[in-house]
Amino acid sequence: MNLGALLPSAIDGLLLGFVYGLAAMGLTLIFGVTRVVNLAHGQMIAMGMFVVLAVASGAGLNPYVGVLLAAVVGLAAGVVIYVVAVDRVINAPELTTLLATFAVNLIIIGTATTLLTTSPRAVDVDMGALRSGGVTVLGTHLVAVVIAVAAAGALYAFLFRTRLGKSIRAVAADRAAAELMGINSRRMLALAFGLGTALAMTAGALLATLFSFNVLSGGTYETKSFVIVVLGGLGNPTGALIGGLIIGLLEGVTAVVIPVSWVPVIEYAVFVLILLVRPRGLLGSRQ
Amino acid sequence: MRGMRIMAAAAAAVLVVAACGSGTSSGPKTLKIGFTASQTGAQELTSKRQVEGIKLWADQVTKAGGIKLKDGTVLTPQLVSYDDESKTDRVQALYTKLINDDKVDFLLSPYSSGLIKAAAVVGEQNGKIMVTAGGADDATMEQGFTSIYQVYTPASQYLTGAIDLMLAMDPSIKKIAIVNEKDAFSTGVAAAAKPYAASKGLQIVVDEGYDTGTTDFGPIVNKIAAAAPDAILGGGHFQDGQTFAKAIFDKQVKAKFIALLVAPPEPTFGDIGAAANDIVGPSQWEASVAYDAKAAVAANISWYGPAVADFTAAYNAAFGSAPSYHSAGGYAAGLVLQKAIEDAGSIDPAAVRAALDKQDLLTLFGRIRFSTDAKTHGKQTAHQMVYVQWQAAADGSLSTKVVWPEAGRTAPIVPRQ
Amino acid sequence: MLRLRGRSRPFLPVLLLIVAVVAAVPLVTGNPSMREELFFMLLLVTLATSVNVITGYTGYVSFGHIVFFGLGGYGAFWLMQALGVHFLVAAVLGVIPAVLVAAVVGAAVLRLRGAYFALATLGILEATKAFMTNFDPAGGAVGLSFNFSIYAQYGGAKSAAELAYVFMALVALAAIAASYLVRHAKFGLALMTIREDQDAAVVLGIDPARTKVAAFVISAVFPALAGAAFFFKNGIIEPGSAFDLTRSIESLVMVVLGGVGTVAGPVIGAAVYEWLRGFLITSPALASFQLTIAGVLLLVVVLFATSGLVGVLRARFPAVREWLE
Amino acid sequence: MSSLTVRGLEAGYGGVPVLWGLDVDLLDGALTTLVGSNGSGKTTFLRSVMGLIRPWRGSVVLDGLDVTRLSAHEKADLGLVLVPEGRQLFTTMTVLENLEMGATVRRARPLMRATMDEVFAMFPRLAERRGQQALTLSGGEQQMLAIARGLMAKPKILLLDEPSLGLSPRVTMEMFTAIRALRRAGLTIVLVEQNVQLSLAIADHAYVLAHGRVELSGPAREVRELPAVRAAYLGAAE
Repeated sequence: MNLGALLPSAIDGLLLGFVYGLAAMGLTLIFGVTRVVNLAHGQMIAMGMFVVLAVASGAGLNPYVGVLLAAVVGLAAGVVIYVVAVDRVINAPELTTLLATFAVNLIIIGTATTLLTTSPRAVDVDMGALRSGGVTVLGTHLVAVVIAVAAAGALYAFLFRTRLGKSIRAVAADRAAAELMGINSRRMLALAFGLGTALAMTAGALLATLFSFNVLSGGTYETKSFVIVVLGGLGNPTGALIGGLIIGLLEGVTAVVIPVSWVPVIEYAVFVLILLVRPRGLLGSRQ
Repeated sequence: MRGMRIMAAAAAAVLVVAACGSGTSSGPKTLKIGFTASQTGAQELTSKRQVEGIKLWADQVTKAGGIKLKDGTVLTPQLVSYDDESKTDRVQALYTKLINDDKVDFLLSPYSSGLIKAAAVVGEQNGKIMVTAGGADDATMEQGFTSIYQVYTPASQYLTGAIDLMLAMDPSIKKIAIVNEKDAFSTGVAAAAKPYAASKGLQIVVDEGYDTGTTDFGPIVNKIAAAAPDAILGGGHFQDGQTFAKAIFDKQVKAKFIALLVAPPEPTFGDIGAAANDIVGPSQWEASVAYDAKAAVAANISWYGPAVADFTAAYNAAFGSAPSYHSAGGYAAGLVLQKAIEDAGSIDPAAVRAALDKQDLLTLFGRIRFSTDAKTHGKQTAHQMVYVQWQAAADGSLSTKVVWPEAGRTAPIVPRQ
Repeated sequence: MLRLRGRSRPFLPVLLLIVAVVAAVPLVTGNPSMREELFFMLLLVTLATSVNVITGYTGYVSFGHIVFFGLGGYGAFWLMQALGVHFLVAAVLGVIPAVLVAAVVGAAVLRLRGAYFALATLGILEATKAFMTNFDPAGGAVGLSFNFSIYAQYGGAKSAAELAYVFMALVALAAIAASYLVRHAKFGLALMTIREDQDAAVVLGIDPARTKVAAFVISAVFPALAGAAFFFKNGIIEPGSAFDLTRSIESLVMVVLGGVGTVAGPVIGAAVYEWLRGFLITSPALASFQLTIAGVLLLVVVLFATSGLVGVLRARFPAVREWLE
Repeated sequence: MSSLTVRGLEAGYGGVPVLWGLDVDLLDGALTTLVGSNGSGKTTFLRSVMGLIRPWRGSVVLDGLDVTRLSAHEKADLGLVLVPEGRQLFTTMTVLENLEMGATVRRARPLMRATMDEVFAMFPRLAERRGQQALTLSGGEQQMLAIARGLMAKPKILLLDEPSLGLSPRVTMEMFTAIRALRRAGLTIVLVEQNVQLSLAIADHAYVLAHGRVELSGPAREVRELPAVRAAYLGAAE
């Protein structure tokens, strides 16, 4: 055990936590509004990575243009997924909506695997690095944090400052009552699905600027999102962001004191424990 | 159930290379060779290389008029393969299908030790001979199999050789980090390297494993940086190895010597630019180590198959890229089988098994001989590893140089900057 | 409801007979590749039938049900490899860790409802998998493997594979029988009452906690036995194949495909699903799009045929209605 | 002029019928009350008129337009506004945001500020608590907010489902006073109540439902005097 790694690991974990949090916000937003656990979440994260790849390696543009594009594509893709696969069964039992989104997941994985292969990919972004003592912080990580915070901020401004955003919150609070107020709840559900997917793809796009990836890379981040979402309270976007930071920090710090491969064991144990002891999450409100 | 049979029949020829032979009087017979390939999943890239090697072998044999036996029979190879998705689950069902439905005569292996382990059980159950390439795991070859033959140098030798190389370069090295992927192959490599390092008086200051599919090496690299070792040994397969190298470079970890498994010998490892510089990798084969007939004479064994240069040129022409050691391994598996069939003069399993047991060849892949000891039957005993290092030329361009063994080296090893 | 509970037709014997006859075909014809395919199919029938008890009858979506398959597999494998216990004994003893986890962890997580329960089971699966990956006494990430000579005591690898197959077939038949009996006993009625309205169940004198745990334990036993057979035949066990989340979700897919909460549904669903997958994966034209096609079909079933194939058959052919439950 | 004509309305849940063919007519500017015991179909009637559940048969005609098949938000757009049983506020949102959501429909949006001033004048306590989360309000305040939110939509017809549910007698009186004030201001109102005595006291017209059918209907004053009604409802209410 060498505690020299503590500070750099904690910083790394915390920075990464912002991106985890952003991805989890997408999952939790969709759940909060539509009550659907989106099993295509991980695959949408992976698709975000490929948007950056297409923009950076394919079109030769700045990878961060890809991050922006991923958000736009995600919004559209989420709306389409909702309309095609979810709307018809929105009031059905959980099993139905879970499998509907799982079917979407299969379709995207299958198509992406065939068209893009599972070859490893990487987008080479060099944003320099800040170095001080034993701590190295890569520029790409800092930029990712800035973008993640900006995206979360934009989401909050939208949900709390605009009529459309408030309508989404109204649907989340009580779908039937929102309908009675003249809010077209289907439109809001579709929009929420779009926004959640946009967040997932944005997070994926940011991850592509940090690590290598392939078509199947979404899985790890999906389970991580589940953990974070439960930690922060299912359906609570602020909780997701904070949960992301907690998980990021936890990963960074525990990795110093125990073998790195034991970290997931701790993570999932915490996950199950939180569900048992405080199912509404650390920040979840009691309703 | 009828549907299932029809389905199986329709599936019989997923990948058919070389259909017709040269038409002698007795008529050519087809030699059916079955294997699974990872067309998707974690092993996709390296598996593709291996399959290309196998295809090239089958193509060349067909073009040369097939395998001619002493009794005048001519055999044209026909390859039958399915996608194993890089998962062990279905490997067994697919190999059973190859043996019973497709009625293949011989088996080749999938790529990677985990898949080979599962496939070998089925091959052995059915008494089919399987020549494995793409799998170096020692444990698999210590299960008491009788019909499995390993072309690769066993995993236990991958990093022990690297340790020798490292100490030859700089005897002052004391502290090392061992970081490996937690799969059958890499765990086996690390398990052999640790006691060997200790026996050389080295101190292991970081000993970590990471899951297959890991992309974030931040926590591990931070630990390494804090422990400040002189050398880093480990890795696993291509993608993680490349990512690990990049993370080490980004965090400016100082180490005089870094050796990683599998990834460095692949030409695309150089895509990470300066991060690849000075990294060493054990390789089963390098084009620049030109084994030839003369060396065979010197070692008093027979030479078999094309020369290294001819293979490389033909591979380049067929697939538009230079062969990696995985490609050569696939090709060598075909060669080994071909030679054994020729020596046996038939495709009778017992005769071919006897021929393989006796085999001691020098090929473009290097020397090949199998253990005949009951406990380790079929394990590779003669093939030698080579070590490559990415080195920068004066103009900054990177390329791999063979740095070990002395005989085949194209450049001396340099300490990492 | 009342008519469903009637037993005027010998549904169970007929269903068991059909499965048994199909399972016997490769033994009679001696076709090993068909045996391999049917082994897998019977395995899936067992998994789907078991998860249906907790998900279909009781309404608790168990995402991580494959954990019992893995625990049973590891338990039995270790007994065979380390202690040289005979397969049949090891398989039965291997059920113990699965039942313990189902009873102890089940009692805790079954308090959760809806998506929370589903996520908790997912967490248990991933936690177990991550633990086993690091647990060196069980081989860690590399797992455990047999020395080939272990099959000698069963008369060679071939007859060991046949033994595993017969065992698997019996487990599948037992799982189907158990599923039927559960559904038709008072216990099954209690489960379905819990599914419809847990609070009403309490009023009717049902103890939901105990009833649910009992159902969870029953649904854990058969996957554990199946795991023992699968890995005995495989010769190797490792965390990735023992605790595969995708396989876990697939068994739910089969349940939905066949018909949630029915006895025949999971059987038909598993058979059709595996047949379709086998067809797609080995078809030259479709192989590369197999997942896409599977996804589209699943989506169509989920969206338009909510009662599954059993529902479609019952609606289309009144004659079979009495024979399909 | 607003009128609502319901003919032969049949509806239920999951194949189980609740309404067996209701005919109901609303008079413009009048307060109509629907009374009946628990399970007589009052709430189901409101929900199917609104389109929260799909009617099986029958028609709902609003101002000469057949709206039977429209969804709830489309009906809200046409001026049919339901204040649901149990309030169903947007509990995680503030009082102000709840009111803002009330003014979603096209007609109401430009008038939002003015309407808000009106409802604040009517329920001054809401004005005091405008920044508070709806969840933190007392039961009476929540009911005020629910009605106020409905009024924000500038309804042509306001449907009130059990507005006195769970309220203390004092707050209930306040609520009924407010409803009467709305009636006096000329709003067409449908009131579904378990408090039969109070609702018959303030209503113009009454329908008595039993087992999903209209048992009798007429001017509230007359219905109140019927011996059957007195025995069945008013005796129990005292």
